Amino acid sequence: MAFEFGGMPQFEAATCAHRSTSKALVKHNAGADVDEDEQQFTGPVPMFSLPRTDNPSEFLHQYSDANPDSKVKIQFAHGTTTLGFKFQHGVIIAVDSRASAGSYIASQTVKKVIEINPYLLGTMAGGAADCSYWERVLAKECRLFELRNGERISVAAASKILANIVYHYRGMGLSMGTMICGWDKKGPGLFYVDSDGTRLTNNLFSVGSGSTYAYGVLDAGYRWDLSVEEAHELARRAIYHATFRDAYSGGHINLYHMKETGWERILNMQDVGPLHYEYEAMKEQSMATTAD
Amino acid sequence: MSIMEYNGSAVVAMTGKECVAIAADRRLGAQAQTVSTDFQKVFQMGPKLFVGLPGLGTDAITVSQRLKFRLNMYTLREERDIEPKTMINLVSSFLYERRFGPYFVEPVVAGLDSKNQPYVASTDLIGCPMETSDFVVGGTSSEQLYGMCESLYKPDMAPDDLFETISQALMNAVDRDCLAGWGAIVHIIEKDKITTRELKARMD
Amino acid sequence: MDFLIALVGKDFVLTAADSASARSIMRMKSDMDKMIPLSSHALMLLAGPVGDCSNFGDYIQANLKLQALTNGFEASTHATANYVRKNIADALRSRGAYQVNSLIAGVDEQDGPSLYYLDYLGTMVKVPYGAHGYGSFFTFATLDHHYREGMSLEEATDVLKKCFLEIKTRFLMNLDSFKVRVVDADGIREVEVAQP
Amino acid sequence: MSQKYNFSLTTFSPSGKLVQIEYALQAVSGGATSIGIKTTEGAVIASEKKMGSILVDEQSITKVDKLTERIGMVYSGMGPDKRVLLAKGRKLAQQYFMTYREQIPTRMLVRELANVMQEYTQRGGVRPFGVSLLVVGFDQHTEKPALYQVDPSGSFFAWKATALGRNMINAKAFLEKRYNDELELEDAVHTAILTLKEGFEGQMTENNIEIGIADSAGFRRLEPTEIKDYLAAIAA
Amino acid sequence: MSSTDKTVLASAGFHGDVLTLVKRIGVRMQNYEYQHRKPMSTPACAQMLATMLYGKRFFPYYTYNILAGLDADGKGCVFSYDPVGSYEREHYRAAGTASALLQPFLDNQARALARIPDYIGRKNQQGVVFEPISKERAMTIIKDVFTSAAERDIYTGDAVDIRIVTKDGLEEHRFPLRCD
Amino acid sequence: MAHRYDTRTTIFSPEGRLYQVEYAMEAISHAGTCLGILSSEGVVLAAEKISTAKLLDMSSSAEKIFKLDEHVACSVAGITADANILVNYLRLTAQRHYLTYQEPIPLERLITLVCDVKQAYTQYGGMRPFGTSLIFMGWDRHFGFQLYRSDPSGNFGGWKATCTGSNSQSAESILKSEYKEECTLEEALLLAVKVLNKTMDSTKLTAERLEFATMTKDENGRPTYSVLTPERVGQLLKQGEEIRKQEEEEEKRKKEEQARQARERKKELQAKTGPSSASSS
Repeated sequence: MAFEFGGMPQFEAATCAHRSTSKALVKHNAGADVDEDEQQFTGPVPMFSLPRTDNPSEFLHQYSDANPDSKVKIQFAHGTTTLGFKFQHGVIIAVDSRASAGSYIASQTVKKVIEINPYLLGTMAGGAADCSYWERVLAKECRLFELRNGERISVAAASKILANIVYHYRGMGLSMGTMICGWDKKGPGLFYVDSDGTRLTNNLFSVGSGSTYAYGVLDAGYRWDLSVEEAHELARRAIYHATFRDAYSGGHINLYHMKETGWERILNMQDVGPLHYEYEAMKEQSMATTAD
Repeated sequence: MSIMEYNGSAVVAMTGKECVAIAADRRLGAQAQTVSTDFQKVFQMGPKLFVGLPGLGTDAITVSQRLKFRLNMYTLREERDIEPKTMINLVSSFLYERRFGPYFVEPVVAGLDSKNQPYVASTDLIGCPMETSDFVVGGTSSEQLYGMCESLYKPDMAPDDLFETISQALMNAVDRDCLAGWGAIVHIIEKDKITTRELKARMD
Repeated sequence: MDFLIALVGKDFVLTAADSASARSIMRMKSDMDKMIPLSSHALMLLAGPVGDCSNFGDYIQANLKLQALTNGFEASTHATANYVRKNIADALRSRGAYQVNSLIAGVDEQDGPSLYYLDYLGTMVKVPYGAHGYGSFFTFATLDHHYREGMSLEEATDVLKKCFLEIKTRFLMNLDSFKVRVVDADGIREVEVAQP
Repeated sequence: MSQKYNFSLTTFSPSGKLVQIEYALQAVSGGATSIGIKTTEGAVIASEKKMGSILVDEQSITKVDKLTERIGMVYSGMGPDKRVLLAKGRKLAQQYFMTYREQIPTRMLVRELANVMQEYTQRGGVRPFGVSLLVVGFDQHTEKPALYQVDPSGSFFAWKATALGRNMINAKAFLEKRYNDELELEDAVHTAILTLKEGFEGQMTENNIEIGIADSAGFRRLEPTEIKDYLAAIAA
Repeated sequence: MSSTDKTVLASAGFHGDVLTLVKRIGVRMQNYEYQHRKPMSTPACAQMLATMLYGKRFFPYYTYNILAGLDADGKGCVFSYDPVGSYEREHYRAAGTASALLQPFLDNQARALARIPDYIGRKNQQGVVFEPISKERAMTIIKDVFTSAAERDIYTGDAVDIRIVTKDGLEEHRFPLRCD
Repeated sequence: MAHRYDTRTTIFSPEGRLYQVEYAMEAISHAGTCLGILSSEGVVLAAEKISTAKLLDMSSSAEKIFKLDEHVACSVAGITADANILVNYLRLTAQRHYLTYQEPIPLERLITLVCDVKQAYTQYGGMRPFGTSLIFMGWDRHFGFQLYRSDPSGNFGGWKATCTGSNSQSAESILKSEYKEECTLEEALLLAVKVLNKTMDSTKLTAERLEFATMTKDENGRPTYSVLTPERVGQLLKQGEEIRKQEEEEEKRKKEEQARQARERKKELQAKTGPSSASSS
C-alpha cells in the first residue's frame, strides 16, 4: 500500500487521458541484470529500474487497486487537502496530515509541507513517495543552482524544474499535485505543479480531494488586504472544513507563512479533533448572542 | 471501491456479565463526501434486543424496516418477545431469501435472552450466522475493530467496564478508518434498563 | 450537473435548484423547474436524468395526491419522504432503478419544518441542510460554516447567496440562474433571490 | 375469463348457519373416539383404532401422528382428510423452523392448521375437512404442555381435557368427573384409557388403541408393548 | 528481520523481494562503513532505504518495512515505509497483513506518545502527560498485539521475533504464538 | 322462491337482496356480544366469550379481542375461524403501511382496506361472505380516539358507542339512552358492564367469560393498548352489580313511590268522586 494524499477528485467530466507516448520516452534498462546500485545518478533525472514490458505503467496498473481482479494489491489511495494563497503580507500555506491506503488511515501525522530551503516550500498531494522524492530532488537542484549562480533560485524557476522532471515521466503513473511557494526578487511566489505537467501561478490554490471544500471557505473569505491574523485563521478554517467533509483529509493542520525573511511555521500539527469542538462552541456562542 | 464501503460504517457488539453492549459510528458518506453525522445504524428490535446494520446505507434502512415488519408480525401473532437467538435466525433466513441479489449489510445482533444471558451474533450479507461468546464486529472498520476487541476484551465485564471497553474499541478503530466515525453511539443493555450514550469523537 | 440545495430555518425550509437542463455538451433549456410539489406543504427537488426525474416525480405526486384524497388528509413530510424512499429502494432492486437524487422539504403542523436527503440508491437521512450534485462539493463547507439552527428567512437567504456565489466562482459549469422556493406554514412560494 | 367459476360449497343458511360445516361435524362425531388430557408435566392423546377386517395390518395405519419432534395429533373423522392436514401441518412447521431455527409453538401450528381448515370453508369449489383434530405439544419457550382442538370450521380451542367422536358426550362427562388440576401424567394415560373403555365395543388390546404423549422430552407414540403394560396395570 | 547492532529492519510482504532488499541494504551499509570509516546511522539508513525503494518506483518491491534504531541523540526512532519509499519517523508502527488490526491498539496504548487526545465521554484522557514507554511495557504491548494478530489474521505466523536496540547493543527474543 | 338465489353467493335475488350477506349477519346475531364505547380518555372494548365447557382452558390467550398494532385493536363477533383470517390480514396491512410510510396506519385507512376485502367476498368468484363483524378501537394523530364497526357486507361506520352479536338491539338501546359524550374511561367501563348485565344471562356474567381491553394514551402521548386482568374485570362487575342494585332499589323506591302516589291519587279521586265512579270502572 503506497501512502498517498490524493490529487484532484476524480470527476468524469474532466478527464482527458493521454497515453501511448510513454513507450518512446522511457529508456529501457538494456542490461537490467546490472545491479541498480551501479547506476550513475547523473543529471536531474536518475534512472529507474523498469519491468521488462512494453508498457511499464500498464504493468504496474495491473497490481494496483485500479484493477479489482488483482490479488496482489499495491493500493494507491487519494486524499488530502492543501492550500496556498498570496496576500499583502506574503504567502500562506496550510495542509492536513492524513495518509491513507485504501480506506485505512495509514498515518495522521504526515508532514505534507516540504521545507525545500528557508525561502521555498512545497506541498504534497497525490503519491506520498512521488512528492517527497521529487521535491527532494528539487531541493538538491535548488541548492546546486545557488552554488553555481551565487543567488537564490526564483520560485518560477524552481517550479519549472519540478514541472520539467515530472513531465518526463508523464504517462508512467506518477501522481503529484503540489504547490511551490517562496519569496524571491519579485516578491511572494506561488505555483501549482502537477504530474500531468501543468504549471500555473495564481493568488490562490487548493489541491487535493478536500480542495473543493477548502475553496468554499477560501473564496468567501479571501482578500488581498487580509491581516496576518485573518489570513492564518482563514487558512486554518479552510483546512478544518475540508477535514470535516472529506473522508480522506484529516489529522492535524500545519500552517506556514512565507515572508520576505523566509518561511515561518505558524501552526505545528494542530489537532483538528479538538478544533472541531472549538468551532462548534464559537457557533453556539454566536447563536446565543444573536438570540439575545 | 466496494459497495460495502460506499457509505462507511463501523458496528461492534460485546458481551459482559448479564449485560451486553452494541455500538456504532454515526457517519453517512457518499464515498469520500460526508453527508450526515447523524445516521442510524443500530435499531432496537425488542425490550432487550438491538440489531446493528453496517454496510450500504440504503440497505441498512430497508433491512431494518423489513425486519421490523417481520418482527412486529411475530410479536403480534405469538404474543411474546423474540429471543435473540431466534432473531439471528430470522435475519439469516431473511437475507438468504435474496441470495442472488443480496442486501449489502452484515447484521450484528446483540441482546439479553429471556434468562438475561448476553447474546451476540452476526451474519454475512447472505445470512450465514456466526455466534460468538465474546464480540462481533462489522463494517469498513472491521479489521481495526477485531484488533481492538481482541486486545481489550475480557470476559464477564460489569456494565461500566463494558461501556468503557466497547467505547475505546470503537473510537480507536474508527480513528484508523477514513470512512467511519464522526461520532458514535453506545447502547448498554442490562436486565432492567438500557443506557444509551453518544460519544464525542474526532470529526475528521 | 444538477445542483440542489435546501436548508431548514426557524419555521420554514428554504430550497433552491439550478434551472439549466443539459444534454451531452449542450444546454437545452435555461428555465427548468427541478422542483415538484408533493402536497400543499411538501416540495421535492430532483436531480438526475430528466426522463427519470419527471417520470418519478409525476408518479410520486400522483400517488400521494390519490392517497390524500382517499384518506381525507395529506401525508406528513416524514411519511412522504419514507414513501419516496421505498419507491426508490424497491425500484433499485427490480426492473430499473430511478437515477434520481432528491431533497424533500416540508412543513407540518405538528412536526414543524423538516428536510430529507435521499440519493438514487434510496439512502435517506434527515438533515438540517443538504445539497446534491457537483455543487455540493463547493457549498458544503459554506453551509457548515454559516448555517445556524433556527435562522430567519433573511439569514437563510444570505447563506444561500454565499453558496450561489461560490458555485459561480469555482464550478466549471456555468450555473447562473436558480429557482428559489420557501416552504412554510402558508404553503410553497417562490422567492426572488438576486443572482450573483 | 376462460376460468370457470367455482362457487363456495359452504354457504350460509337462512338461520345464519354454515350447513356444510355442521355436516362435517356430523362426520366427526360419527368417527372413532379420541381423547386428550393435559397435565402439568405433559399431555396425552389417545384414540380407538378399529379395523374393518382382522386381515388389516394394524401397524400400517396410524391414528396418532407426529407433526414435529415436540407436537403430535390425533383425529376423529375421515382418515384421508387427516392425511392431507397432517402433511400440510408438517410442512408449515418446517417452514417456521426454516425461518426461525426454533420449534414452532403448538399454538402457532394449531393456528396455521385452523387457517387451512377455514380456507376450505370459504374457497370456491371445495368442501370442508371432515375431521376434528386434537393437537398436543410441549413448548420450549413456556415449558408447558398444550392441548388444542381444531374443528372443520377452522376454529380452535384450548382444553384441559376433552374428547371427540362417536362417544364424545359420555367421554366428556366422564372426564369432567375424573379430571383435576393436579393430575399426573401417568394418571392421565390411565384416565385416557379408561375414558376410551367407556363404550368401547369388544375387547380393548394394545393393537386397537393408540396413545401419544407430549412432555419435556418431546412427542412420541407409545409402542404396543407399552400400551399392553398400561392395559395390564389397569386390569390389575 | 535483519539488523546491525544499531539498526533493525522488519520487512513484510513478498519474501523474495524482502531477501533482495535486505541483501542490497547490507551491501550498501558495508560500503558506507568502508568509505566513511564509521557505521551508518539509523536516520541515514532510513533515508537510504527510501531512495532504494523509490528507485523501484515503476516495479516496486512488494515489501512493507519498519526500520528502528537510535538517532544521533540516542533516542529511539521508528521509521515506517510504504512500498515505494514514502517514509515517516514515528513513535510506533504496525505493518503487514495485520497492520489494520494492530495499529489502532497501539494508538490506544501509546496515545500519550502520539499526542493524540482522547474524547471519550466522561473519562477524558486529555490530561495524560507525555511519558516515555518503558522497555517492559513495550515488550508487553508487543506480545499482546501479536497474540491478537495470530488470533484473527490467518497470515500471521507461529512466533514473534523481537529485537531491542539500546545504547548497550542488541537484544534478541523469540516468543511463540498459537501454532495453527 | 328465495332458494334459487340464496346459496349462490354473488347473485342478487329478484327483490335485489344478497341473501348470503343477510344470512351471514344472522350468524353474527347468535354470537357473543361485543361492544365498544368511546370516552374522552380512551376507548373501551368488551366482549363475551361463548365457549362454555367446563374443561376448556380459559387461561390461554385472548380469543375475542385482538391487538392489531400499537395503536389499534379489534373485537370480533361471529365465526371465529373467519375472524382469525381477517385479523391476520389486518395485522399484515397495518405493518405494510408502516413499512412504506414509517408511520402508523390511519385507522380509517386500515378499516377501509379490510372492508374492501369483505366486500370482495360478497361480489367475486362465488365465495361466501365472512361471517364476522368487527369492532375497532384505536388512536391516530389525525382524528384522535376512534371507534368503528364493520359487518359482513363490507359496510363500516364510526361510532361513539356500538355493539354487535346477540342481543345487540337491546344493548344498543341502552347505549343510546345512557351514553354521555365526554365521559371518562371509568364511566365507559361501567357502562359496558351495565350493558352486558342486561344482554347476558346474569348467572353467566363472570370475569372468566368476559374480555375487556382499552386503548389509552401514556404519559408521552403514545397510544397504549391494554387488556384488563380478570381481577380488574371482577372488580368492575362488582361495581356494576352494586350500581345495578342501587338502581334497582331506586327503581323499586320509585315504583313504590309511584304506587303510593297512585294509591293516594286513587284515594283522592275516590274521596272526590265517591264510590259511584268505582263501580262504573
